[in-house]
Amino acid sequence: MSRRDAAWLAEPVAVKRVGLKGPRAGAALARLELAVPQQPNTWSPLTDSDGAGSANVVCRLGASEFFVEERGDAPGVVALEALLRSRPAGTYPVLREDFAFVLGGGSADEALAQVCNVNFAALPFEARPVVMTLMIGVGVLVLPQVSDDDGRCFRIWCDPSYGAYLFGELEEIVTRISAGRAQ
Amino acid sequence: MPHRLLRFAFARRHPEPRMFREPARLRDGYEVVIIGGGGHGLAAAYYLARDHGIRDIAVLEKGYLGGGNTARNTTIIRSNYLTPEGVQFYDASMKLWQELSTELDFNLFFSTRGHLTLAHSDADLRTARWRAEVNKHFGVRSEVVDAAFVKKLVPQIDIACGGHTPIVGALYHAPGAIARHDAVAWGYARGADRQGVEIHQGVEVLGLDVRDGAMAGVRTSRGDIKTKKVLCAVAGSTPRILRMIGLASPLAIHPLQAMVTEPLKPWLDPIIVSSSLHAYVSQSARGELVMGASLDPYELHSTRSTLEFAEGLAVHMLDLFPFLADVKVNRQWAGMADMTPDFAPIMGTTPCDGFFLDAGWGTYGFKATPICGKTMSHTVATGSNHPLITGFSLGRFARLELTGEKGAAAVGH
Amino acid sequence: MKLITCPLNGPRPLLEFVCGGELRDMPDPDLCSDGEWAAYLFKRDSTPGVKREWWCHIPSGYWFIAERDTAADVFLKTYDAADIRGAAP
Amino acid sequence: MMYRLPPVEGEWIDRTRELRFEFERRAFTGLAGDTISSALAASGVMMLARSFKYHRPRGILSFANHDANNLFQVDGVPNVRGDVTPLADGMRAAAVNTFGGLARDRARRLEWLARFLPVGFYYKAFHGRGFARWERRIRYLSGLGRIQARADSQRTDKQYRFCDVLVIGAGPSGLAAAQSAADAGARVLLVDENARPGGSLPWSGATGAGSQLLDRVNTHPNIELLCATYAAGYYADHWVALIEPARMSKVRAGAVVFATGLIEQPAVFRNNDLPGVLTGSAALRLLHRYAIAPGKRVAILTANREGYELARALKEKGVEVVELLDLRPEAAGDAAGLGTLRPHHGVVPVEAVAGRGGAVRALRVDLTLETGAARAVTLDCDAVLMSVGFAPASQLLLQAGATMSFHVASQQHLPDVLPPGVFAAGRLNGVHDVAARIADAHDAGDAAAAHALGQVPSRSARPPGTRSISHAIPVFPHEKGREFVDLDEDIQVKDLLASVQEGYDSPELMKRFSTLGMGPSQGKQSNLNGARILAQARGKPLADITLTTQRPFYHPVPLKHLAGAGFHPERRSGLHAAHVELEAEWMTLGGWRRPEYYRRGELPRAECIAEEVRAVRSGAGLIDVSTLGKIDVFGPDAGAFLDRMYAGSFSDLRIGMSRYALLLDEAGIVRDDGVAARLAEDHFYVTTTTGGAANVYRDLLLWNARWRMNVSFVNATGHRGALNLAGPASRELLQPLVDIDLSAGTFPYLGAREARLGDIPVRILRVGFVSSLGYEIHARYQDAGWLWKRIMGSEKVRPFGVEAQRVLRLEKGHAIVAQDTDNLTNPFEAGLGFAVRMGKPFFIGQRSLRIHEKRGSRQQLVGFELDSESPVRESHLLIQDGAIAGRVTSVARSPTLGRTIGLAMTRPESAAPGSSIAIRASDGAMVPARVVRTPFVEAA
Repeated sequence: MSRRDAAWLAEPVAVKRVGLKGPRAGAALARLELAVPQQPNTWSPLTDSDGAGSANVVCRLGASEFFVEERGDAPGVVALEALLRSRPAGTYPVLREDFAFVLGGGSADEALAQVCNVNFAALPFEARPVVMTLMIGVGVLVLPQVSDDDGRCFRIWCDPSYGAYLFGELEEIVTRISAGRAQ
Repeated sequence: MPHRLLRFAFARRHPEPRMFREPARLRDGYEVVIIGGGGHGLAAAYYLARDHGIRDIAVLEKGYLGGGNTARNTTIIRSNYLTPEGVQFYDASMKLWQELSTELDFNLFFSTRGHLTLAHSDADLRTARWRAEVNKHFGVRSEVVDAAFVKKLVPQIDIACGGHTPIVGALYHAPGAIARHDAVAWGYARGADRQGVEIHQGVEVLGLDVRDGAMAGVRTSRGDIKTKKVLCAVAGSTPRILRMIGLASPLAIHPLQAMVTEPLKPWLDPIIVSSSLHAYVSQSARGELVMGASLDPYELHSTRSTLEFAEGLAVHMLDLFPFLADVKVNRQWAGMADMTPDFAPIMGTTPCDGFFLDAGWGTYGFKATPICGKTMSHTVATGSNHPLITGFSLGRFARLELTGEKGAAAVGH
Repeated sequence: MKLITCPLNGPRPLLEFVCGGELRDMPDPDLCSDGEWAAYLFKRDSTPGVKREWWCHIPSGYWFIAERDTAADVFLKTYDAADIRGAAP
Repeated sequence: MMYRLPPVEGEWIDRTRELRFEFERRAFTGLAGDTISSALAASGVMMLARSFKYHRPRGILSFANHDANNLFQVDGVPNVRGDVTPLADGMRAAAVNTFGGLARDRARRLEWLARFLPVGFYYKAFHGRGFARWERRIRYLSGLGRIQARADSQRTDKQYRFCDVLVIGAGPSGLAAAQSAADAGARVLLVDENARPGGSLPWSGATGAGSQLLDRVNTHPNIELLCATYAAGYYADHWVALIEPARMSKVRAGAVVFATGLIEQPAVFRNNDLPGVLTGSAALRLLHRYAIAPGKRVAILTANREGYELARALKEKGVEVVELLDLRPEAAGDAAGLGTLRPHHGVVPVEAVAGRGGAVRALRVDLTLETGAARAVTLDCDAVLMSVGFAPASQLLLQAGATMSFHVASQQHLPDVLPPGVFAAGRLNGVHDVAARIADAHDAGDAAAAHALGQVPSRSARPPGTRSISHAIPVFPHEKGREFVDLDEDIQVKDLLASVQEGYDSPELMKRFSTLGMGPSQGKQSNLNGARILAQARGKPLADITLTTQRPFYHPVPLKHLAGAGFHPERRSGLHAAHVELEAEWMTLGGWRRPEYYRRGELPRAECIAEEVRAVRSGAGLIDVSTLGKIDVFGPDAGAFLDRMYAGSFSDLRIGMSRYALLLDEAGIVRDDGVAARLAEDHFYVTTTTGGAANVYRDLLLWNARWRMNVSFVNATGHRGALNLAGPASRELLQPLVDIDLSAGTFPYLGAREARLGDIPVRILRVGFVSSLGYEIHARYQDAGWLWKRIMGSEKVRPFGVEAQRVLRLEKGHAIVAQDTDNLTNPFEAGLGFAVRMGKPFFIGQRSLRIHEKRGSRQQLVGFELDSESPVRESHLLIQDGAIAGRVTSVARSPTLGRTIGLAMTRPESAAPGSSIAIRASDGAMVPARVVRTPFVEAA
């Protein structure tokens, strides 16, 4: 059973996260020379140096809300937090304590098809969509990506109080699928 | 073998006459016109003739007899409501139900089963006790029971409810019953017909004539009728009729869905309702499990079915009865429920003289059929509201004096 | 399950939405009579036809306006509340 | 007597694998690939079931899951469909609905009573005194399978599927439609309820073209084929429920092609229900898929070319066809290749004759028309195959909103108007010759693909279905009856005529009165003949009879497939682990797992709760209040917005202070409450009740979508944890941990600060819900656990749960929305007038409150005390002059006061402190109580 045809779940480690919204939130990002996704419900790599498969992302949720996740020392997030502390007008902090995880593997779509009524297979990955939807009753944010090992993977965020439930159910499903593949 | 069946054995031809005639044409005037040939309309016609001597009546049905919510409801009969108005009203109905098969000489399969409203939380129990206390106050048999009682009454039930929302007790209403819904319409229709009432199927009402604030006539797809008294008993179609005389109401129309399994040998006697899980089930005389849930969440004038309804209800059925996993659902259907903001009906006189309303029956109209016939016939005959329905007047909304049955009726089948 | 085209999130199953009721103009509370106010609270035109309603896409908390045929069970169009004037009356 | 033939090309069975199974306690063997019914047929078992009402012997009829004559109880599972359920090794099957076994079913005597039991008999007897007893008997006799109360819940998964074109049915038409749709670039999902694709191909006379189609479909990259999968229901926007062997999947299609074909209809004559009397297509399925001969001496009753093809097919396989009986008076030139077999014409079936064991042994027919002289003959045969007509399998098509009407020329209902994206193909369109079917289906496939891919679909005009393959009315009444129209429900011709006579003379009324079509197969083989009989009885053309509504499901669906895994979302606070450590007793509240109380060794529940209360009153207690709704309201208009939204006034609130926030609905009814703290000029932090959190947040968004004020909302409910440290000692405990001065002067009651606890950023609200001195500490979800441990570090602090909190807040006289208030309570009645600023320009509910004010309160929430120990409970009624005067909304024994205290809704006239009220306990005993001022407990 190879990593490619099975499905796998992973919890990202050492990531920093910050959210902001308000009429001037986009401007705040730009001021720090961080990427500002032009379309609502799309994402961009945090900086030019970050690739398409990068874990450093800026998501635009609707018109005026943004959400940044960054690995390691996360200079971008740190700078943004500092900026938000200075309470710039029209830009407000959004507490992002999300439970975050990544679903990947060749059978990731199959796993998603058991918990979510969005046709991810048909999404134009190149357009960098961000999907706000429901997964077995829980509101989630899904970011489909082509991961570094060139497989498709899905970054998923949800309200932390639902984390144990959602992750637990998905683990069961992924195990069932992988077992099925193994046979 | 009851002797009543002997005549069938020895008759050369099938010995039964038509149960209700098929009048050739509409006459151009009637003392009373009843719009809606469902249980309520037919019962009103029956009691108008029987109790008030009014026989010059036309019942107009757009489709076929009892083809609306009478034919679509899940036939649960109970009187364990929350408000004094509700409890007294439905208790009077229950008393009529218990004698109705004999009264109509037609077997309605009125079957006393006992009715359990399961409680899964303190809040559920509080509501259960509130209902029980009000019920007892008016002499209605209801009591709060514990989980052990529930288990004893329905040994197959999973008290832990799959570990998600354990059953902590219930409101037990011993008189709770079910009946054969179609038979109720047919029984009343036959009774009314035999007293001279005209029942017209396939006749649609196109307009109402009002002259100086009083009812003057009805325009139909089969010609116009003069009449000074019109009773409107059309559930989901009420807004359409009201618009004809420029009346507005708080009614909102929502689909109410149900589904039924293949016949099984009898195993479930009581009617099981869970307000927390929004689900209920009873087993019909044919052996089918008749199941339902709460209203669809948005306004719609349609009887379409949805898959999500069947899925959600199945989850809750298996929470309560896991061993039903392999039992198959045969059919889904839906009716159009006319809901009021306070889950109590709208009955009686209206600003339009001679126009009487029997509406707002939401999810509880079937159980009220006999008492609606009784009280509305009184109201139509005398022109003033029957004492039992004063709490259900259309005027209460203008006064912001709602009746507050919501607590009991939310999923109160 | 019905699909609703959310102006922000695109076509999604009904399950992701909640209906916020019909768009209705509130009478001026200081000028209207008690009767007019009660009518605003409770009187509805529930005859089947095209209604303008508020709908919310739950996962994104986005409210928008839908024109829906309550007889045919069809969503005729959906648009952002900002475009309300551009919409059919 | 059926039997297994030598290998037949393309058969579905594996002759190398024998399976042993049990039927009615007798041992049998079948082959891998067999269904239960085919294995029994191969073993020569003709009688498979007893009928619903009269318990007559029944056998295979459709062999396509279209009748209820093959329902079995298999290994405890009721109503298993033998026609289609694969045989498994070790299976134990029995007929459903028998009493004492299939052979000597005691209930078979019911048939002797049949003449007493005409249609609807049960409406006309049994009522009155003895009904309960009669009902028990009737219930005992009706019903099919038995349930077995196993407790194991079976979780199956569910799958969402997506495709451009869904094709239902993989017969010649379905295969062709799928191929052309796929060639056009559409992703196609092709489903068929049979174990293998192909449908009628093997006997369609187009085996060549057919096998090509099959190859194309099997290899086409754009086509996914699902067999043994039936479409159970069509729902809005091309949403179709597919029932696979082990689960349900729900497919969203861009377009749907219905290639569902026809369902053969039985002829209606006396004893047409005997085992051995089956439809021609049933025989063809047995023959081609399972290599089973329907009998050794077969008689065919026909009215179409299909009957002659059937005869040829049987002879070809070496089955002896003894009679070919054509209902049509003239030869239609179909007789070629029948050798010595000479068809009779103008045949009128009289009755089938049962042999020992109940199966058919002869057929009596009237040949008067053919011979001129009156002549009824008895023809020996051990199988009667009926090929007299078909009905479209249009159930799903009609669910999809198509309209159909009856076409006399083809004696079939054909589609009129199809909704967008819905297409019909092949026999549904009255096209019967295989080449034409395939052509029609290719066209339908192209059109469906075009629709799904956003092009303009062009559907060329359908070839008119002229050749009739259905007899106008294959119904032959007999004075002795037993001509069954509906074999599910045991309905005879006279039953329908009696229904009409009694006034049930429209399709819906006839169905409901006679139960025609209400059985497990929903009238697939009876509705059409029923409509024909009704039309004839009313002297109307069949075209004027509107068939009854089609609803899901096409075939019944197990509850477990509908339910799937049955997910139950559950929320956990950041302190979950800490509660587990402390042996919390759990309760579920608004989807959250919450500690009801903390167990202490053997201490009983009530004592644990009382101790928690005392701990708070005497020192300090800590409770997890993370479940509270928490909303940040930002922006220049934040204050003005809250002024409009909530009953109180907030734009005048000083930074660093908070206020009780009461939310009403437009009718002025209490909806929710919480606290609104001002943390900055343009920033308020608002809490809501646990249950209200989601809806209140959504409402804020909705109202601002209307008002368009300059505010932004952040729902932090799940992202923030919150603790309430309460009790006289709370200040001294908290002070050393935080970086701000908590002294009353600088941090008064209702103060609100942003601070640090350790190096954790926190928001501290000074609240008084459960005790005069108390602090709500809000922090990030991930920090809450550490915070809890830090504060619990001191022995002086005791954790307390929801139950203790209820008692504590009651001692302080605080109402809980939705417990102490109901759907009709306005703030004045609930004693919350203090939180209402009627003077404001506008707030939600204000206008209605003006009306309430004018009318005056009808009830009042008051505190009360009992002098005695007593059994008073929440929801007990207040009684005054024998009438209901209110109810108890909260009651508890106060560990602090050693008395029972509570809140009650009462009449305004008895609301003054000192008034006495009477509470009626469950046992009817009147308990006197005194109205008292709240709070019950001042200090602490």
